[in-house]
Amino acid sequence: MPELVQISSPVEEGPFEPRIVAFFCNWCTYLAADLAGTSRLKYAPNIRVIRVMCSGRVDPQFILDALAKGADGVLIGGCHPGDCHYQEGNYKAYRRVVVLKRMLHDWGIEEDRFRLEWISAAEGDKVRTVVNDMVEKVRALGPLKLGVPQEEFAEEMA
Amino acid sequence: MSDKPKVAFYWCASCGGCEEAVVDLAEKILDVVGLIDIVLWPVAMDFKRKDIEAMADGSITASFINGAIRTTEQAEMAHLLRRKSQFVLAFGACAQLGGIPGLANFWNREEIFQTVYQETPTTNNPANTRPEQVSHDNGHTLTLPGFYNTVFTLAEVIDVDYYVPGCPPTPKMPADTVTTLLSGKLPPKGTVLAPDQALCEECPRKDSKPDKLLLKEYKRPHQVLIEEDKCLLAQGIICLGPATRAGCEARCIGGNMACTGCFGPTSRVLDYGAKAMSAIASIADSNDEREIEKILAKIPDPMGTFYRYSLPASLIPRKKTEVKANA
Amino acid sequence: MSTTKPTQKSYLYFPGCSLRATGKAYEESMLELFQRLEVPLEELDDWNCCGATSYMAIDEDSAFMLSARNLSLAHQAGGGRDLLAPCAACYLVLRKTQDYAQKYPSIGREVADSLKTAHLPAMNSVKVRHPLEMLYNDVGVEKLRGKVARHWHGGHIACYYGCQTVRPYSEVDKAYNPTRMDELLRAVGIPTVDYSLKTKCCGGSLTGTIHDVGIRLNYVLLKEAVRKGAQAIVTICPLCQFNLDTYQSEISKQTKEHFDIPVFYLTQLLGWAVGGDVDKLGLQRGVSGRKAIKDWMMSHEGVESYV
Amino acid sequence: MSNSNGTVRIGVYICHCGSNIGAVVNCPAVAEYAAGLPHVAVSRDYKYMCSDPGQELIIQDIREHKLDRVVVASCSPLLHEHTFREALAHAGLNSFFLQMVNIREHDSWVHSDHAAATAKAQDLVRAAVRRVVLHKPLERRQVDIDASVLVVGGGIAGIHAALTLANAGKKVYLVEREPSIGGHMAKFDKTFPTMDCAACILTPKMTQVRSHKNITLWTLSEVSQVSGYVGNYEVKVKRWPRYILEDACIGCQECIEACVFKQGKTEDEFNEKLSKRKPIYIPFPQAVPQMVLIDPDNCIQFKSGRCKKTCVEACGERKAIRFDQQEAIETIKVGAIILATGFKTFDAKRIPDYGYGVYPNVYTSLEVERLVNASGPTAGEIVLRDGSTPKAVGIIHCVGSRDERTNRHCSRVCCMYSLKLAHLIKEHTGAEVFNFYIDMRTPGKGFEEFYQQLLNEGVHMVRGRVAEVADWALDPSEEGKLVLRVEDTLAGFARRIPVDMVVLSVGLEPQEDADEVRRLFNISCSPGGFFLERHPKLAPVSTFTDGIFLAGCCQGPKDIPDTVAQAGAAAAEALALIDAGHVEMEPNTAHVIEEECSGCKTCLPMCPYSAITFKEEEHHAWINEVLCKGCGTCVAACPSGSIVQNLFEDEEIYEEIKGVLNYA
Repeated sequence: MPELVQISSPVEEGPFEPRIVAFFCNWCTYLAADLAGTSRLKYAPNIRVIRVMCSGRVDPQFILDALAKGADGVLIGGCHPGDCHYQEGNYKAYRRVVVLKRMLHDWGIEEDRFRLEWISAAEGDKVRTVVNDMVEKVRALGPLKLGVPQEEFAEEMA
Repeated sequence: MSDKPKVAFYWCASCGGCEEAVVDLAEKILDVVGLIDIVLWPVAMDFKRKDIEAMADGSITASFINGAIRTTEQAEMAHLLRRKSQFVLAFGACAQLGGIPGLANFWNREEIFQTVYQETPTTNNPANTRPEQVSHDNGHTLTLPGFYNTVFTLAEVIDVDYYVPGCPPTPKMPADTVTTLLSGKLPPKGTVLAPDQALCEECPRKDSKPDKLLLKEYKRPHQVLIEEDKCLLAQGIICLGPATRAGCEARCIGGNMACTGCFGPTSRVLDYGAKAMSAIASIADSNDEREIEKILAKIPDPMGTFYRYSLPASLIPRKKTEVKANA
Repeated sequence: MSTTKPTQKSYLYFPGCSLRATGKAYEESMLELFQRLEVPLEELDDWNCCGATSYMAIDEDSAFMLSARNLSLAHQAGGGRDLLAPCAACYLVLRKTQDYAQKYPSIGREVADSLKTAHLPAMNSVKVRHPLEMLYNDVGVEKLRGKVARHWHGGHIACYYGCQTVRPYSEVDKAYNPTRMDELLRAVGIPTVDYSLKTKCCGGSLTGTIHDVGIRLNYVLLKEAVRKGAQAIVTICPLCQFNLDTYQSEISKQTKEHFDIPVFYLTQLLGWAVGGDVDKLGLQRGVSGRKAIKDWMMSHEGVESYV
Repeated sequence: MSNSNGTVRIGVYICHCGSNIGAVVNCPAVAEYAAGLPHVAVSRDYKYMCSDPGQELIIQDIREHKLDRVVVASCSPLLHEHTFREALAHAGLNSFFLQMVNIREHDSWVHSDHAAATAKAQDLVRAAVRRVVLHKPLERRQVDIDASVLVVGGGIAGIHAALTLANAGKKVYLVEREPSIGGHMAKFDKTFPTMDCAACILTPKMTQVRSHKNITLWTLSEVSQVSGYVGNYEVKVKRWPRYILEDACIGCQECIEACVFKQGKTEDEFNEKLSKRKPIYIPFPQAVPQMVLIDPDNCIQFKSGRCKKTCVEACGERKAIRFDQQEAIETIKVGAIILATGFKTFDAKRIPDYGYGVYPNVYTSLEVERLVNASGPTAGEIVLRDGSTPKAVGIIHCVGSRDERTNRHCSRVCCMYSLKLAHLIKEHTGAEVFNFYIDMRTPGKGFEEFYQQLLNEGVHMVRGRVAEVADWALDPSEEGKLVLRVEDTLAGFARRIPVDMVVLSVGLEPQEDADEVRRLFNISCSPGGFFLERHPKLAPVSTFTDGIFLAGCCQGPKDIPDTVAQAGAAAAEALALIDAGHVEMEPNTAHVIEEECSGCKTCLPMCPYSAITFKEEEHHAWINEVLCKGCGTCVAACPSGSIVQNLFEDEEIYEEIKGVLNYA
């Protein structure tokens, strides 16, 4: 039986704080996030970055898993078209994302909860704007709460 | 009654195809019956629930349960059989993954009733009568099974020992399964009783697949005259063989039909649909964003295509209730 | 080339307040010119204030709304016609409204909502045009050259473009060194001088508020024009024309330098060159350089000397 | 070694990084929290984990507490992952049992809410702890290194780097796209602040390059393709025809004399178009190679084919002139690459207010460099286009620098070269010279002294950004002059200063094609477009692509001394790399689990390096780990989950996801 989502992070206390899981590619977006740091740009603390070598490494399963396990949104950051450190990884990522977006829609998951952004190593400021913008949009949408079937099961099977 | 091992067959939310798989044993069934006693098989034999309830716990060697869990009755029977059996096998795609009935998870109970009891053109139901679990009619009381909001896999309801995949499983599979169980050489609990490789492994058209296959266009079967011995993907047809567990002897391919994934994923894959989609979408032949979108738009109904048999077993088993518009 | 087109493209016309008041000559001459050039023009029905300068400065939101309504009406008027805004201020505000509505979602949403509540269609499909750019691109230098009906006996002209038509949007002409007025005038045989202050400030409404500064700015413009050998100035903005034209006597008094040169609208000069009726070009409305205007444009020889 | 079988013992270390992290993230709280996580045997917070004692702490714990996994929460892994991996290795633990958590760049530096930042640190640490349990021991692969180096760009940076390497006995290929090496420096007359003659110090180095036995110099050439990886780059170089046989030409230049054009008709690029040259010419007297070239766009023979070819006659027996010379492609193998592609000066036309291209007497600083140069178009005479000598000159600083509308960066050299030009102009013409500056920046050796000297020479310094250069006059004194309108921010009022000549001190910008070059070599750019160094302080000449180094202004504006110093550093880095003889590759490659692979071939087209091949006999895919660069795209595509990427295994990432989501 699937495990139940349990939320106990301090970020969770008080009013709703969106939780965004991000997959940043090692060469562009992760560097951009580092640049945002060295430039001391301030942005919303709601994002948790998982480093991958290339946006092409991001398996759609990762995205669903994050959403299923309590993320309110997922952000993928990769190099701009033509800039991929591995030449084409970001295009592969884009191919999957195009279809995944249609699927998320069918699942009734609002499109603002999933985003693919091209952010180059020079665009520290874009990290800030994208994260802030996404956090605000997701905040407006409220919690995703995909625990439904399990909770319902628990109650209906009782 | 003899002391032959006792076996029960039961069906939940299913089409009956899995029963056919057993019946398809044909004359072989006699050999099977020679080895075992069938204590429950609603589709073919007249045993009742109370017969099972009367049996001692664990006295049934194996229960083959097919179909997904849609109603309270199915859940009750599942629990009952679990109690009475040493082994419970999820038999067929519906029990293992939710199967076709699982696609109902795109709607909730209310929406389904709305359609079935009101909106279909042939429905005439001015009183808006709905099935009720308990209803009274001059002194008589009628009870019906409860209808869950969500379709569940068998494993979500009870503890399952083994899985027999397929929609339906091939006729040799029940027989093989029984033999395995009786042989005493048991695979680890939770095993899917089929090879842990993708279908391409046993696909007769395997060699016809080019090394670097990329698609400019995804085609649907009615758009092409499908060649008999050429890899279907190479012909532009979405074939899920690469993502689907082997063991079906590539029967659909044999019938010149693309694999639609009824055997589910290999043990290494967490979410069948997502993985299958990743593989199929990844071979879109373009590095231009607009063109990529155009090519992939040709994939009809991604959910229906990639989750045809496995929505309830996926990471996100049902449609999110109440959707907010985008801010 | 527009001349090769079977039917001449038609335009919607947004007069705005100026062209019905201080800038009347602008409207008169433009209508006369376009008639000569067979450019069909239809006034935008039920147009309202464009929301320009002062309004924009005091209450930006309302300014956008006002402007949006005009754009929406233009869209409604149909025919996919472009909206012609001769007044530089109108042109800029209309253009800016479209631009900001796209650049800033918040503004875009507000504008869209307000239009919705007014049961008006969206606006962004409409293209906002200015006569200078329209004459240059749609009519074209060659067609004008071909239409010339009068010889110019008058003096050299300084082309003054002002600020609003070329900045920040450089669609009417280049932002810092615009030349299209010069090209058009030279095409119809009217000589222009190289005028380096062509886009510097005319003082705008300062002539009304901080008068001395406004006067000073106009003085610089006039002095340099004369220094470069110009005997008249031509404008494409009612406010520029008004400032440069009306205050010449006052400036002369203050600076002890004598200024009395005509300040035309582009459409007046072009209208005259293509043989427009001199009584319909609003020439009589000019304040300064009356004699020059008379000698150059209204005297018998001038008018009758057909090519 | 233990695995995820419960016997794992993890050490967690939270770094304060002085106050960089500690001031925002409550490090002790995070450490205490981590201590409570499964498998964690030791959990500490410490001021500086990267310091020796910090590393020693880890090593001690590994030995005493029998740790077999380590999590360090500090700065970006791109900074210190290597440091801590080494620490593990010292303690005899496989260095890949480490997981780093970025709580500085990604946390304390970007968040101000302490509680939230601390919570984030806890989430990230928890994720790392869950992940590291699954880490497997890995070994770095060793690859041999080709001992030769490619230097791209033959300016002073490229020249110095090439000579340094060549003198160390390394084979060097120096590729320059112009007909001669020398770059911008060759155009200068004097160099600040010492005022020694640029040619005198540069020319000897240029000739050394030409004669050095270890240097292959290719001018009129451009890198067209780069493949391979650190230590083993394969580079294709496109060589345009010079229409001159290099071995035959002795640089006598008689052909130029003989050309049917009696005098030049083509604008001379080297002289900033201030003079004309013939279609057969030598870029400048000291050019290296000392050799003519033909410009086919203007040569009659190329245009009509009916030229008397007097040049060929003049060349006579040597037969050096070859109209039929073709473009050629050379392919070379090198171990390291140094990019010294330089800069371009700001296009002054982009600021119309200054009237460049409108008023003939508005010049760019580079044009004036040529004017004052003895070998320049006016043989060192500073005269206006009409031949007259200016009586008043205005030099505008920061043109295309420190400007929101153009470039935000300071070009670093303008203040000083403007002073230099002021000095030279005064010296040559005795004109009144006005310098218009925003701030005076003289932060180099002898710079401030030079500034003082200029003030004593009576150069006018006006502090203020010039609003416009115009030709409109308000009073007779301004007639026929260029008037600079400026707010004198020291005097506190607006001024109009009439001059005869205006010099625009244009800033330094990335080369026109910096972006293509960057993609060609697979490196990144900083904001503003200059090439991005691996670390601004600790790796200023390295890039994120191993084996590719930066020298000179392609990395950012700098003066000649800094450029030469950096070129030396780049050469040293390259030496250190290739002298090691071999390089260690990151083991984050992917491999196919053969018995699980069904041979569906989905992965094959995923790999841009053709590292994946299909083994016909075994019927499954196979990854060549030497070619695999570890992007993991094939892993995400493999429909049966039969490909694994080291350090980025599916399970490891799932654990990280659970971890950050605080999933029980």
